[in-house]
Amino acid sequence: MAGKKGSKSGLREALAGLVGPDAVSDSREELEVYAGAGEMPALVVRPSEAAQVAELVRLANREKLNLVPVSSGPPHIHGGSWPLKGSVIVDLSGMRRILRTDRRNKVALIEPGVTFGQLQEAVEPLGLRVLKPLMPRANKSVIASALEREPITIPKYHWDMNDPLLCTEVVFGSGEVFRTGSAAGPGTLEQQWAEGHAQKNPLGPAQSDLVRVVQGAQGTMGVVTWATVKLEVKPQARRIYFLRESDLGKLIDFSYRVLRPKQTDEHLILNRWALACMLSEGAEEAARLAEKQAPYTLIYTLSGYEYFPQERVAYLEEDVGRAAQVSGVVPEREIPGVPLQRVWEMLDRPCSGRYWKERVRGGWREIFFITTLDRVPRMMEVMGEVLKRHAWPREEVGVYIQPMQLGRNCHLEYGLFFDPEDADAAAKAEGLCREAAADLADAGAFFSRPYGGWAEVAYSRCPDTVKALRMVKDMLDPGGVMNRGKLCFQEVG
Amino acid sequence: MALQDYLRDMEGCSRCSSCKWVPFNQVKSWRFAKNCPSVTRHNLHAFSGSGKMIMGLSMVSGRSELNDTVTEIIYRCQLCGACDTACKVYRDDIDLMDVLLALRAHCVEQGQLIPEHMLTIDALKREDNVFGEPKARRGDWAEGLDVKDAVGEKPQVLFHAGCRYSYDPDLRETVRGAVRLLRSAGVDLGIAGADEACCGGRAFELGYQGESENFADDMVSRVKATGASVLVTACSDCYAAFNYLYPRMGKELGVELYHITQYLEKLAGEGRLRLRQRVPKLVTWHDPCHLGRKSEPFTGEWKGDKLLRPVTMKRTGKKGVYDAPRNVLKSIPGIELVEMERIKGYAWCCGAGGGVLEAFPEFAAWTAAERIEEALATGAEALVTSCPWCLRIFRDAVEETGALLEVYDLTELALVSAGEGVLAGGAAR
Amino acid sequence: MSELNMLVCVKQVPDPEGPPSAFEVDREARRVIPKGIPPVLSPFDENALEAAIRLKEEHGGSVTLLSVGSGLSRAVMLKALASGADRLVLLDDPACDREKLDAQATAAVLAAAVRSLGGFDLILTGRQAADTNAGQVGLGLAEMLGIPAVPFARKVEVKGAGIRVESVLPDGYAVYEAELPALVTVSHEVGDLRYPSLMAIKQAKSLPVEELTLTGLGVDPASETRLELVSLVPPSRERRCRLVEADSPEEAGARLAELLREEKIL
Amino acid sequence: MSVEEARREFVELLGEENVSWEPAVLDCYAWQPTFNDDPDRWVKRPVAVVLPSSTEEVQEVVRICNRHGLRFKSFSTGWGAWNGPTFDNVVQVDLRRMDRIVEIDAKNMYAVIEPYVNGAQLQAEAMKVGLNTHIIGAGPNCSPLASATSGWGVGHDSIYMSYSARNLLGVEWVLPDGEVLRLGTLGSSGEWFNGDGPGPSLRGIMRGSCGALSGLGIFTRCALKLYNWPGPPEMEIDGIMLDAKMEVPENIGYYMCFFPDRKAFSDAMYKLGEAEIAYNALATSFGGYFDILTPRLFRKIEHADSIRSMIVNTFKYTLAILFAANSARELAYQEKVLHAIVREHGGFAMDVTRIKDFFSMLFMSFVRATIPALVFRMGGSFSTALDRNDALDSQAAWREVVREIKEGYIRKGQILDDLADNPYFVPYENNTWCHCEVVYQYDPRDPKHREALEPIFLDVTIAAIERCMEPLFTSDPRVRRLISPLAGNFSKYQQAISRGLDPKQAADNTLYSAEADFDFSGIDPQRVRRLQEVVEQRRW
Repeated sequence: MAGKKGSKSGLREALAGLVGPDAVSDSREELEVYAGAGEMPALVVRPSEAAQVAELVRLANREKLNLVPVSSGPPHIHGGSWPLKGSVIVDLSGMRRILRTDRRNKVALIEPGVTFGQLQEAVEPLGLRVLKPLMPRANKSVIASALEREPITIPKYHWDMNDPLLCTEVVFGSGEVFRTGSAAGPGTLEQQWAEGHAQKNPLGPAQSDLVRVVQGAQGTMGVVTWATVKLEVKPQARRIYFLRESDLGKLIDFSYRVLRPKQTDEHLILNRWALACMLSEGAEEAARLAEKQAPYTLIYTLSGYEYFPQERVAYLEEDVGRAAQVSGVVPEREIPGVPLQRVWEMLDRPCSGRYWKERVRGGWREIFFITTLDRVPRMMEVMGEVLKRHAWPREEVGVYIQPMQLGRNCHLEYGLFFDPEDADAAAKAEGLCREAAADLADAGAFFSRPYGGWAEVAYSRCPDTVKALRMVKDMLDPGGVMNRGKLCFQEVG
Repeated sequence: MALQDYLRDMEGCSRCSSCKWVPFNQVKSWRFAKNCPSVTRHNLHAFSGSGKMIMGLSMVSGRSELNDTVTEIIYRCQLCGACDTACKVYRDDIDLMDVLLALRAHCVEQGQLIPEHMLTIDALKREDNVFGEPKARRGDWAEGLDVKDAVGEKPQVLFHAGCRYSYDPDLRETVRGAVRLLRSAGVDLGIAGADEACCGGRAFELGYQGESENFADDMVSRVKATGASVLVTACSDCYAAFNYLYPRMGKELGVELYHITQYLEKLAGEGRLRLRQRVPKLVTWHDPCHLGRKSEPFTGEWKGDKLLRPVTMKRTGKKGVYDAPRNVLKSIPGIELVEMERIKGYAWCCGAGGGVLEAFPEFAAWTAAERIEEALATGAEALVTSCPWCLRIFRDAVEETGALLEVYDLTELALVSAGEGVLAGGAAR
Repeated sequence: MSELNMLVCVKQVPDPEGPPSAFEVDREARRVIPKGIPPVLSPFDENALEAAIRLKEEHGGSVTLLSVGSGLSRAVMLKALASGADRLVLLDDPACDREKLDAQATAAVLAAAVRSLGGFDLILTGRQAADTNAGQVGLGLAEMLGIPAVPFARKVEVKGAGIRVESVLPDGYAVYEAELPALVTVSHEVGDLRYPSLMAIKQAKSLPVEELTLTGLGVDPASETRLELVSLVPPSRERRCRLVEADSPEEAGARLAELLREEKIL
Repeated sequence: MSVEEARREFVELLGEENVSWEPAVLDCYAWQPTFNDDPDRWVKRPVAVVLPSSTEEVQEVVRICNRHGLRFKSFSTGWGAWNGPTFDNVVQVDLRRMDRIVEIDAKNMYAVIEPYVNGAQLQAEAMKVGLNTHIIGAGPNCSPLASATSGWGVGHDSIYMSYSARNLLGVEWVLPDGEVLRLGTLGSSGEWFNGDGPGPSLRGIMRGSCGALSGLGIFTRCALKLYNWPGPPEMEIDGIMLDAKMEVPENIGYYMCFFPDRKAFSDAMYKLGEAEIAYNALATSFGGYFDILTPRLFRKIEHADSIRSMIVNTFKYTLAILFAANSARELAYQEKVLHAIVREHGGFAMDVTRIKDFFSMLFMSFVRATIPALVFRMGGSFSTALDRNDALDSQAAWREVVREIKEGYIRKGQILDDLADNPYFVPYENNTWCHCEVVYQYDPRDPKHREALEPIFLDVTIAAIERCMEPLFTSDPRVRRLISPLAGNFSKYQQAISRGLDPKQAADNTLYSAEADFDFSGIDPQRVRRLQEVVEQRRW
């Protein structure tokens, strides 16, 4: 190994030896982008192939480095990749090859840097669509999103929590390369393809599902170097509907009725502020738009696929219409003040340009967790009390409810938007969110993606889980080189 | 056949445990999905049909020995046959019920005897009835009834009361009512009185198959001696003995055989029995094991590979007497029949059979209480059956548990409907 | 007289009341295999036990049951014990299988057991066993023990320091008196063994049961055996049916009598 | 190790009637002839069997085993050789007394169950509230908890109700040291509605495509996803199986489809999946049905080549598809799509609802998966060649591979003639991926058949590696040793998980973490060479 052990320049050289000199940087400007609200990393390294990642992790073990994998472009929002001081950022966003698409089996094999827009562009001509979260930012990595278990907007395709992630190749913190699901072997990918396989089965290999411990790990277990993601057929006919309601209970009731028989495609609930913000360029436009909206809007779509698409939409419209009637809501075909085209874009496209949350006021805090639809009203009460205590205007909190796992639970997200220059507002939002997290958790909110301070909230409640997680961490990252200080691994490393 | 003759049956067990459940098509709830009192109460696999076969296999293979513990497990079983029905949904080559019988015969041959059963057998040998009551008093129940003495008066129909009806004072009115009912339909009826003897079915089930054969021989000669052309019994146990066990032992009664429910159905069909009085009641029907799956006629013994045995020779529990009692019930005006979840070939046992009532009364009572709960779950006011053993244990269970459920013999309701009697309160005693 | 210390020797046999079909003959193994019937005490042994219990009831004392055999049923023995005996002594050994042990060997084993147990005033056995009907063991045992024996008792009484026994003869009975210790073989006229209650059977489990071994007794049944079983076959049964034809029942009766005489049946 | 002491403590804990070490009673746990390729058919006899009734009792049982150097092996319904002990010092934990449905959350579509609830029970209760549970192909006698946490989990409802492993939400897990681990929301708030997180999902060490088969502790309760059931809340059926009689429920459609060749079949299957219309789907051969429905007939036509060929080839590509529609409109649409797809691929669809008796017989057989166990009828037992599932095309190929292998054994009379082509071929999740196992039937009482079991198993294993498939019986230590190096050395991780959770190695974990070699003596050396060859070829 070239370079002097321990010194930054020595390290730089060593890394350059692995990935090439152009792919390593310690420029402060570049590093600040990664720092987020965390500390300054020492270096950023940008591998271009999987093999380099493995080498990198092995080097990290020898040199006791702290590697922080990053796949999406900035800004890094949730804090999962905010580094500790002196960390080495492993920026995978340059690995953006789509290695294979397979129309017949509806799957794509992609590298971590592949973004939603890029993938969509590649598969749409094949008649496929990408399962994606609502309005991801343009540079959001598909794999990172899936690894973070971000909810997708079509609950009927969200069979299990790891969807739409299927098979992966992962370099564990130990430096060992592993493949999960049916990609695991026997056989190389090429050999598997030749035998008709498509890396579609997310389970295994054998008697464990290590992909599940890599998912949700915020890069603490290893680095995914490629993965297959599940795609679905692009509808040939689509219709969008809106239920505009002040009574959230009715929308929840309707959701249960139509999610159970898997009738709707996209299906989500937004409050007026969230809806307005998503469809606006800024806070003022949002305020104008919000006035026109109902307190809550449930957006759903009905689709027809290859065979008799219009007929599918037609019968569903009647059946879903019946459900709406029973729930006491009326489906509408548009919402005031917004051309339908924009709503379609909101559902179908990643954000073009700035991330929508950024667009509202520049700064934002959010709080999201998992609960069930019938528990949402209780959560709203708890959140309402916190808002009241902090005198945060209720109508300026975005609410996003995304049913998951075919309706068995849901992602509930609150968004607080503020001017980042306004230190008071920022501090207020910060404090409010911290308190809300604790109160909501007390009321049963499940912080399944415990970023930053939520880790304490989440893990203090499940010491048995913490113990097992540490065992897993010791197994996969015995040297503690992966993204130190995250989750419940504060002591590790 | 000896236990080792069932080796193929026993080692054919795949341990799928279907024998523990109602045939899966018919599972209608969590609560009443289990079919085997033995393993439901005692839980160890050994208590299931499969478990008993595996114990048999283990012993025949020389891996374990018959001792008191194993014997008790073998006998903590009503031989209700529900496991056999469930097993046969999937298997053509296992006669689970036969293995259970062979296990008991094996116990008896090995001198692994249950004390209570030894006394029952002593009683049978001494007094020709399972209770050890005096032979001479067997006909007392019929005192004053308008009925012929079968010995000498040559009735067309011989009525066989069975041990329980002959001696159980609490059931005396019931059996007398049955006779009155038949007489009211003009049946030329005789009873053998003190000359009646046990059918021997109970001895067979206790494993004393040899003793049982003596009773069968005796019964055949007595029935022939009466010259009757029809034999009607009110006891399901006796009916199963006559319809299945006797032919299996190669004994022919040489008469037309009816269980009383079948005979009532026939009489009603011929217009001889007129059920006209309303009996406004919501009732449920309990299929006695011996009237149901265990009475299925014997169709010959298949030699050789049972996988090639014709389906007609496979006992599936489907050919028991299920429709006759239901038809009679339905023909009584005012009766509304609601079914329990476990019925017909997969009915839950009353608990009294197989020597359990004699040897393990608390287990018998538990089994009956389960059935009472199931009956109550239907919302019925009354549980109706047609077997003195079931009747007895259900009435005891109702008394014990305080369940709000009336328990009737089918003939009791028919008698009222025929205008020949009245229902006396809760349980028509 | 002081209390009687009695020993009753009992044999376990397949229920002799079982139907013929319950006795399967294995010619090769020269064994009778009972099917679907339980082992029971040989009925005459039951009579012997009844006699002993009655004596105990009248005069006090104790009754020990002794059985030699193979695969002895605890249930059968406990039930016997429950009828009114005080203790049970078993010698259960494959070498004592009832199909292998002849009368001589049985008597020898019993004699060894009696000597080992010691101290009996009166030994009672059945007049003969229901499976062999040989009737030799009791008397052989007395001979080996060197004590007086009275066969075929229909009544056993205590008289003074000895016993008085009524012994069945084909056309009446004879009365014998004997000093103790003595052995009596008992006939059914004594009366059936009483039925124990269920409670008594269950409680009998707590009565003392002793197990003897051949080695402990120093006896080898094989060397005592004098009888060789050459073959074992079920009796062949032949039925010939002839109908007696006649015009009247009276005539038929007369004709039948004639025929029976012709066939030398009468 | 003190067995005596442990037994005493078990009795103290559970009472006399819930503990036994009577040899014949223990043998009831040692007789495990199904999926057992050991010609002996008996597995090891446990040193005791215990029947706990609560999580706390299970914990205590496990602790007693830890204290006394014993191992434990638990099972729920207990069918299959993997339920039996593999060591000499095993306590069999029979979970029969834990038989409650703790909760059905009809709104959020899940049920919380204990180990001894079976598929039929859960389904019956779920249907009452308009829901259904996934029932594995082995049948409704099996425990849904066991297949979700510890076993496998495919069924012919998988097209609509997925694979058992993917249906888990909260899980309560007694670890091999006696501590309880609660997964997902259960650990955080005592609620059952999610099984993953916070952070990394411990479901990942709990099980993979196969479970640990009691090698990692004992699962005492879990929440399982339930699915929509638009059919009647209670089924009115007379009869128990082949004699069943019932009316066709509203909005139920049932079709048997026949395709001319493999390509047509596969293409049509892809289309059917994408159309998202099916509630149950099972592809098999016609022979596959009729050998279980009329086994005697099959025994008679054994080796009758002309009849054989007719049945095999005429109806080789058969798909049974069931619709359970939410409205008459939906049913009409589904049927229209089915007809269009089948026609387009040169097949024909037979409307089974119109053949009333046939429908009656098959309906519950399908919806409740009561039919597969009829596979016992031909000879008394069966085994199955299964692999790790993936794209439909790979599975269609697998069917052919195993058929070839089977033909050889059928010709030699070492397994029963079921026409060789007997796949259990089901799509998952609207055909997003697929499962195909090939059943072979035999008579376990026939020594010649028993002797063939190991060779077939080896042949199938070789074939699986050849086709880049992980044989699903990786629970077999011999397969594990062969395959692990070809699949990222997964065995190493499983062993690490085992050591981490089970410091005293108290779980009977042979089927989870042990490795062993195949016994190649008596195996044709050419086959052994072939195995070595494919192992070399399939490394990455």
